[in-house]
Amino acid sequence: MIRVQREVFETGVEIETMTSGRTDIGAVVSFTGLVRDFNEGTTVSKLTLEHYPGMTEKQLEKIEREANERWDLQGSMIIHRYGVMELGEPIVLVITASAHRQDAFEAASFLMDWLKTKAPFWKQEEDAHGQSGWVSERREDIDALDRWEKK
Amino acid sequence: MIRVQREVFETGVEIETMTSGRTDIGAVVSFTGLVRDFNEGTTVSKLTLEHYPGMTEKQLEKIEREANERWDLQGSMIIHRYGVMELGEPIVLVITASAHRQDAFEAASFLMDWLKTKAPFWKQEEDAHGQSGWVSERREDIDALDRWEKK
Amino acid sequence: MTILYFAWLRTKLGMSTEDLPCSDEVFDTDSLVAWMKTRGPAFAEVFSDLEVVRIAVNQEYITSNTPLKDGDEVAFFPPVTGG
Amino acid sequence: MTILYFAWLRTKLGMSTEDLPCSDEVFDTDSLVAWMKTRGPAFAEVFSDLEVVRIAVNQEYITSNTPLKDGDEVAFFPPVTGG
Repeated sequence: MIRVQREVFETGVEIETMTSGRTDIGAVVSFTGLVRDFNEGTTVSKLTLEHYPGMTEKQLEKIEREANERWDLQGSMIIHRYGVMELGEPIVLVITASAHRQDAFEAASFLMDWLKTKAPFWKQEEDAHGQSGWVSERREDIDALDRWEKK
Repeated sequence: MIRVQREVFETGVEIETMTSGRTDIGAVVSFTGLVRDFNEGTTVSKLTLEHYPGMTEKQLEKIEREANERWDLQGSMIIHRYGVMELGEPIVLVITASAHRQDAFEAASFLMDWLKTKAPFWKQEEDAHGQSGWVSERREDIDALDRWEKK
Repeated sequence: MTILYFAWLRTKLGMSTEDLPCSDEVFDTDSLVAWMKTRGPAFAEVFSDLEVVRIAVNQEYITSNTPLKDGDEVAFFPPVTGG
Repeated sequence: MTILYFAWLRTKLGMSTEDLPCSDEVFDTDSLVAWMKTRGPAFAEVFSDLEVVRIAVNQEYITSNTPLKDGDEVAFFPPVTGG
């Protein structure tokens, strides 16, 4: 399941929704990305996320499908916010559920690496002086994705 | 922080406690292990976890310390329950917080692999007929730990 | 065709979307980009380094020249930075 | 010394803890295990395959013979299966 939304979400509520009433899930991994006050050497006071409505949903659905093909998952969820966000607020959530912990860990890590380089979102950061700038692509994110290339 | 307890815990509440009021955390990973109705080919109706009070806490503290030495973490937590548990209930929780997602993912995965082979807990499963038996060590868990051996 | 610009391409061009007809001059993504470069200094600058411009046609990434027809949605944007 | 048994060692021996003095016969973990094997069929069985018995002295795992003294806490248990 994927959701692209302006509103804040709660990681705990989403985990509860995925696992509630189920007795076949052995392992749940969640990743929550938060707005932090410091990025690549700059103080951040506010973050705005622009996205490409339509393509975003398509890409997230494709990523989620790919993870479900590669790993044995009993549930998966991606939530990504857009719009203006304050420090400490959540930006992105990935949850994976599986019978075994290794599948859940790897699939969650894969989803985040993939999303970071393929999902059409762009961050604009504002510093303490109200100066805003577009965040640059990180070399580490491209390298991280290479790990998942099928040999 | 570590906790060994009989009571059920809530993953969402624990994540909230770790991140609340903080603006320096970029990534939070949680792993929740749940009681599932099927294990190694057997139907499970109830689970009892025995532990070694004293040594359990020592081992968990040692594991947590090791993770904090290896990765750059801004927070870490391990909760492990003991006693009788119903299907679907949580058994174990690991949370890691970091500025970067890779650190949080790796540390959480390491903590779980380590805990699975070093923390003195023993599972006794009861099947639908009330027959109970001790769970055997899994070869995969020993192999999983090998990944983290320092070369 | 609908053309979309995102992030710093949008702010530099001062425009998020426009409608363009296909023509003898503009009929695939290569010819569209070539034409874009001729539209003035802002466009020339934005399309000067194609290493930092991603192209999607009908909401799918493309990495080689792709034919275009009226009704297509073409988007230009920088490498993504979400997550 | 306090001796502790956990999981199937505990259920097979029907005992979770006992107090034992150090002696000329029992003064390190090797001699303690050797003496355990002489205590009857249940003990002989439990200690027959040391591959599946873990030993902790004062709540730390040991993997080689370790001296023991009165006041020590020695635990015998199978490979762990928590998490």
